[in-house]
Amino acid sequence: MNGAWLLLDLVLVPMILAAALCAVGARAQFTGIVFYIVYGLLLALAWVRLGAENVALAEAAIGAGLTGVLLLGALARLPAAAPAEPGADGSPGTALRLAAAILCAALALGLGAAVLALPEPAPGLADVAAAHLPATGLGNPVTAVLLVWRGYDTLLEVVVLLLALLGVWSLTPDPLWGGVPGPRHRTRPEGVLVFLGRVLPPAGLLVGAHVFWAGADRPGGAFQAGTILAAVWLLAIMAGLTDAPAVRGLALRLVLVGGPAVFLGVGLAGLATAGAFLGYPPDFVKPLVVLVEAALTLSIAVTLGLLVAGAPERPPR
Amino acid sequence: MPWVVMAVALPFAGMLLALPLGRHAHRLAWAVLPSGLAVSVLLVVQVWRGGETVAYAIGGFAPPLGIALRADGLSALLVLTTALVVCATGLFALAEFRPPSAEREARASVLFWPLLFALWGALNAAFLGGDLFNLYVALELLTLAAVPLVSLEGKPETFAAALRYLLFALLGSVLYLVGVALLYGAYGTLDIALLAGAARSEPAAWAAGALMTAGLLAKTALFPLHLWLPPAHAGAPAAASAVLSGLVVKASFYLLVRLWFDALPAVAHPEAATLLAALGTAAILFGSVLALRQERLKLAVAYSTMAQLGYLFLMFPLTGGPTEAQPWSAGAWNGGILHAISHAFAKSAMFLAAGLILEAVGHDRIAGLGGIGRALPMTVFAFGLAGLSLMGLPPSGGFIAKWLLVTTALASGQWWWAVPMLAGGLLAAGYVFRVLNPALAGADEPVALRRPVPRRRQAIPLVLALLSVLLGLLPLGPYRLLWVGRPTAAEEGLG
Amino acid sequence: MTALLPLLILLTSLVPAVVIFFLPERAWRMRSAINLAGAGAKLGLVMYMLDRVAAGALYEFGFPLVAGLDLLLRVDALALLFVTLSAFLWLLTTIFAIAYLGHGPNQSRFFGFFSLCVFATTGIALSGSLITFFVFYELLTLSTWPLVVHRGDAPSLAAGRLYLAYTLGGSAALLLGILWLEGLVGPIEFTVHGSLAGVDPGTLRVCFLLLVGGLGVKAALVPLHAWLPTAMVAPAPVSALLHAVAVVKAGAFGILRVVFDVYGIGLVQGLGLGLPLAVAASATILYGSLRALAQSDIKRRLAFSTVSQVSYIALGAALAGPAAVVGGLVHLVHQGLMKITLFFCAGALAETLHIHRVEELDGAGRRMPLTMLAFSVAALGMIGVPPVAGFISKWYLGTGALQAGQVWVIFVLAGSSLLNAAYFLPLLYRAWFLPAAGGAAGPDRAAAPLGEEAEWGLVLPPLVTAAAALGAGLFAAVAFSPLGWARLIVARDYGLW
Amino acid sequence: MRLALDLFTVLAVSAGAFFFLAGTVGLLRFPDVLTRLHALTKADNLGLGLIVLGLLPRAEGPLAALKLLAVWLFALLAAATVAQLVARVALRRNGRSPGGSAAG
Amino acid sequence: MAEFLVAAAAFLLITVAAGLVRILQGPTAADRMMAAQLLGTGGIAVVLLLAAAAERPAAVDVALVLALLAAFAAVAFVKGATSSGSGDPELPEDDRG
Amino acid sequence: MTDAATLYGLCGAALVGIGLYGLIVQAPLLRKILAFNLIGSGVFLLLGAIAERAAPGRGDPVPHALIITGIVVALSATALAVALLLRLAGATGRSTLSPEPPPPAPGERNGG
Repeated sequence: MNGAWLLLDLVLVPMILAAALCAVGARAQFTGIVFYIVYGLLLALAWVRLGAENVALAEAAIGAGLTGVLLLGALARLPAAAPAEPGADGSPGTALRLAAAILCAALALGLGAAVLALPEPAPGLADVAAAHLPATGLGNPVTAVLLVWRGYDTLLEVVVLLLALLGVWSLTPDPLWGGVPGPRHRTRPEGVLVFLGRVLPPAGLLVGAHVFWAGADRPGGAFQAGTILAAVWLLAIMAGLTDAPAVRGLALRLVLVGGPAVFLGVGLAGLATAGAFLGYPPDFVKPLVVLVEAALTLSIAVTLGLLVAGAPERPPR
Repeated sequence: MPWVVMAVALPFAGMLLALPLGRHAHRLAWAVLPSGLAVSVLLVVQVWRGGETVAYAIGGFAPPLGIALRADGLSALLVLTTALVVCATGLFALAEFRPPSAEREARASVLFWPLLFALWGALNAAFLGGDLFNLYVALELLTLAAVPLVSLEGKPETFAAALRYLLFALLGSVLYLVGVALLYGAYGTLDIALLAGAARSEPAAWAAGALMTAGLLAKTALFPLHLWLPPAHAGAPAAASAVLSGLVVKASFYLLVRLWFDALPAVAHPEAATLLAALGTAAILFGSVLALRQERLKLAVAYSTMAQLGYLFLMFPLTGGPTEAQPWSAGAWNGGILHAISHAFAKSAMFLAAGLILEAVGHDRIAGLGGIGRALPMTVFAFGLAGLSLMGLPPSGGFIAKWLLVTTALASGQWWWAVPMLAGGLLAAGYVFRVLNPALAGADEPVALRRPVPRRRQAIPLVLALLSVLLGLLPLGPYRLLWVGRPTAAEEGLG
Repeated sequence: MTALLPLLILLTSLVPAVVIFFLPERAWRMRSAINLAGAGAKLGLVMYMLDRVAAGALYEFGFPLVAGLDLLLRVDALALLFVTLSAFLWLLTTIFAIAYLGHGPNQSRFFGFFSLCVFATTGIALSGSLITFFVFYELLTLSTWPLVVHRGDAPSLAAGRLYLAYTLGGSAALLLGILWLEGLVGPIEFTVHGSLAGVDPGTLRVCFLLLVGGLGVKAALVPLHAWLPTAMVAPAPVSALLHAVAVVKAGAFGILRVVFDVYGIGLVQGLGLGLPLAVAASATILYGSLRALAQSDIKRRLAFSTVSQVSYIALGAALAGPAAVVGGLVHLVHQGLMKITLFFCAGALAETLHIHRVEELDGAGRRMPLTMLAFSVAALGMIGVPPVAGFISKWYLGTGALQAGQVWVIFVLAGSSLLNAAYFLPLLYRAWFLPAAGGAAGPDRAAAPLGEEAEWGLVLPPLVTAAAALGAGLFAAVAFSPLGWARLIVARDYGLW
Repeated sequence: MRLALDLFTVLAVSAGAFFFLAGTVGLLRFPDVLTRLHALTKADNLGLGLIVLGLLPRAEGPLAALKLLAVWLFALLAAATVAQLVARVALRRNGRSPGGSAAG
Repeated sequence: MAEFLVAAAAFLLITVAAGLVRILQGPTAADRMMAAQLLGTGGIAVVLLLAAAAERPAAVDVALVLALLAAFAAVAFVKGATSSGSGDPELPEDDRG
Repeated sequence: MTDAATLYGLCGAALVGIGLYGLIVQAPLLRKILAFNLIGSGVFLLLGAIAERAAPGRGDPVPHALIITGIVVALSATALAVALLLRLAGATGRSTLSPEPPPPAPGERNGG
């Protein structure tokens, strides 16, 4: 058993490192980004290998999906730069590169040494979590961590997400404020893109719903589901089947703040019902978690989609 | 009522409300600012009355599984400082960030408010958080609220500044996160109090401490990681600069203090503390000289932030030491914190004053500010008062802080730290008076104001500057508050 | 209530300062009234305390800032000596300044800082500990600066820069010295007259150098004096303030406190610090006089004269003999009275006759007899002609030098007096004995009740101070004369006499 | 029965792996973009199909089996459309890289 | 059996690893994109194999998501390759060359 | 299994080094952003390894949750950085930060 797994590890880890090295070192930016997409995929494999399906789902959807699209889209829209010559565009010369390489190697080695020096037996909270899990009524301990025990982290995190969107919007040129993000996509009516845009979103909706629903008891959850929904939404936009919404819309804004607001509201209600902020009354943990997750999924999906779509660049309709 | 929770939840609730409110967002300020201030005051009262750290397990789940919020004297004091500065800045910004017309909403006036509220919430989350990972999220929250503020005016040169800031901040937080991971790997907990009991001097803890420190230094813009700060803080709108320079950089410094004095005092090494202080010294001298050479007011003020942050790091080698050498307790620790607070007031006052000048005159070239003292006497006076604190001259908060730091340095035999501190004061005088000098120039250089500035707005920086001065006259209150829940390492020293 | 008296004295100038800052520019009467009320109230309080302290009372008021840093106000006899001087002169300077500035610009700012300046000076005088002294000392630096640059023209701004560069540098040295000493022995109060026994002598010498060096900037000890003549560009009341009431005096007073109360006279002598200080003071005396001789601008000549005269105070402290100490102390007051007279007169001359240079003085005595009378009395006092006050100071200093066995000091005093005569007598000669160069003055002036004299507000103050200088010399033997008070201090508080 | 199913899995998975190998060889060896595209899409979709087929007997229930099939379907769909679109880009642009960055 | 599946997964990984070389070499952007696509499909297969081997059915969801979004990056690439960045390579006017 | 955890932990450490190198050395901002993501995922891998060490086979759920939070935060930051970069490029034509940036001139304000 161990032998085969070891073989797999010995293939996977060098591949990850090679992809990372190429992503950083490739001469053309495009190549680097393709390597990065592959790297995301390989990481998802690593997460599966490490038995972290929750993470693997997130990595598959975000690392290999959204981030890659974000970077590719950005590259396509950047002005054509001259081929990067070291030193010509402010990149450091050889000596500096060498120094940086030495520094980073030292850092990596030091970090590696620290990893090797981590104590045995390894401390952790797996047992504590397992002991407390039944009280929540949830089956997925990661969801329990995310929404119950460390719900505060997650609350802040969704605010981070919303804030990033506000940041992206803040880059709108003033006359276009309230407008529509991204270009209007055109496609050949009966073309392949339209076909893809017709088929994948319903499937994505299904998968997203599945991942969301499974999240309470098995790997999955609001973030993963939200990401999937965002991805297929973007696909539909890119296929020209729908357009991004204008940033001005009140409904849109309500959807955006809805998730965090419901979460915060439930948290504050916890002060009264459970005696603690972000606490849940004992018999209602699971329904409340599902409620919060549902609101979050929607908000996250819209937020992520708009994040990737970028700042408004068309005047409001 | 758990005021610790409300201090975080209220600003975020404000942020969530502000977005759908759109062009009416500025009206929300009248609700969020006073209630947030009230919550902060109540928190301070609670800590003061109780005389011990207020701990709150979120959701009722105790660490290590859950997350605890903790408010000791230091956090409460910083929360109050934050509330005061944010409220002043918010009032100041009301004139700047309101919709230009009744029907249409404008970008900056819609976004400023949620960003400000989020920044406030993030600061409070950082000051009250008791969990290292949660603090990471709070730091990111802070960054993502601060960066858009830098480029809120949409001037092209601020995009580069904002991006540079973002990259430095992201690098900082990711390095911090590496440390968090290692600490969890080594001790199985992220709670600061639990870590304090568990952490030992061993490789994983060293690596974690070093990486987290490096990351936080990048966020605090300690020399030589300061490159991002001046353009970002100088380019932002005045109200944003005030909060960024006065408060945001303090949050990462605060976490550094928490890390070393609360979580990992056993790991700290005297040489590391010396290194930090040496960098701080370099920042004082280098930043001050650069501030002296700036042609533009806001840049000079921004470089001064870089210099003033340097003082904070002197507290690392100076805390503790033989107690018989100093008749008071934890002088350097209190000095460092008081410096952080008085600088928060002073620097926000300075940026607001600079913003008013820029707004009124239309430029901020120092050489072209002759006679501005006649046109905007209150503003220039506020600038001068705030300068008092930066110079560390009595009777300001900066003086008391510097007095505590220098006395400790001399009493513990580390006199070499005293010299740069005093030199930094002189250099600060140089850059403050470089501005005040032409400002008081006579009538032969009349300044034409592009638009009059109402006294109401001029009063805001003045109040902030007065706060930084009053801190020097009434430091006993903050001083006693600092006592509450003070880490032992603050008295016994690091390492 | 009596414990709050020191605080009350401070408030008599702080409250006017704050109120005046917020007065609109046009509220001329209100401003003047507040100013005069504050000054009058202060003088009244001081008079009351003079009486009480003479009877042995001691007022103290403490205010803890942080552990190890208390703001401590103490009214002892030495403090009262300085406070009385500044309160008295403040009142006169205020009258003079109101008249001098008329309805010029930025008056709220000017009088606000003016009062703040006096507040700081009072604080310096009443300081009961070294760190309190420093706090007020810095406040003085800061509140004086806007006055120096008041005119806002290029020379004023340059003078302001120079002033700050010198004084803030001095403050840094002073602060370092204070903190160093306090790091060794804890907070230093002025009550114990020296508590540094047991500290390593080398450290003590270095700290003494830092302290006196820092204070020497304001006291204009050569070579730290360059700011003072440059600052003459400021308006005349400010010069009066700088030279006679506040700044220079604060430096000199600080040196007295350091020698008497921080180190103690015995320790200063024991460390061998007295002689170098005496030499430095003597050098300043001679150098200042020589430079004064070379100035043709009246105010600059007076400024260098200050450099010279103030060092008498330090000299007295350094010589340590009881008579010399009395001489130094009493000169604090005498020099103030005489020098403020001179500056008032110079200001009045410049304001009404536009006389700035020595050669323009011809015939001024006939055109402005009252002003020139006051000027003459003060100038003769400076030279040391009896019975004006200056003579008393020099007499005691000389006696003290002999007591201390420092015969060379006599030569310094004599040389200085000769030089004083050399640069003052020509002025008097020109004013009284030479005819006016430019013919008669304008008709409007001639018809005025005072002739060509300035208005009352400019004439009365110098007359009063000149009279005071004369009186201080004539009635030196009276208990409440400056001399009597100085002897009280030396005898009662320091047990030297 | 169990042995037979295992054997089936082994055979199918091995066959699938072989097709992947073939696809890779094609990707590396074929001379130009379009032929490489051809080799690739055909081979690896077949490979994935065979692997899914091989894993079907090990699925826990009909729903899990359906999921496996869905995976294959999605992959097929993606491969087909992507091949089509990328081929068009390649045809039109004769090998110039997009995004302004030069190939290399 | 699990060993076989894992070994097969490892073998698959090695084969698709060759795709990395193609991404590096190019020469055209289409080549790189297609190689990434190959890696994607291979990755899905590997995930399925690992899910079966470790008997963690949840991992199949990962494969499902990977497969669902397999075309996502390529569509973005294709979009970016059109002249406006928002067109369709199947529309004649969107040829950037 | 512990060996695997160590292996992936070391891999994470190496990724942090690689990413940091890219962040320092590469001038184009898009590549810096990419490099930042590499560092981030290196840290996540490290956390994953730690989770695996703590509970071999099933994984410690706490680090897993932290990773998910971290991934979302990293994506948020990346999106903001990319948007800033696009705006910078649109306004100035630059897609790098030249070593000595001209100081921003807070001159004429053109209204919020």
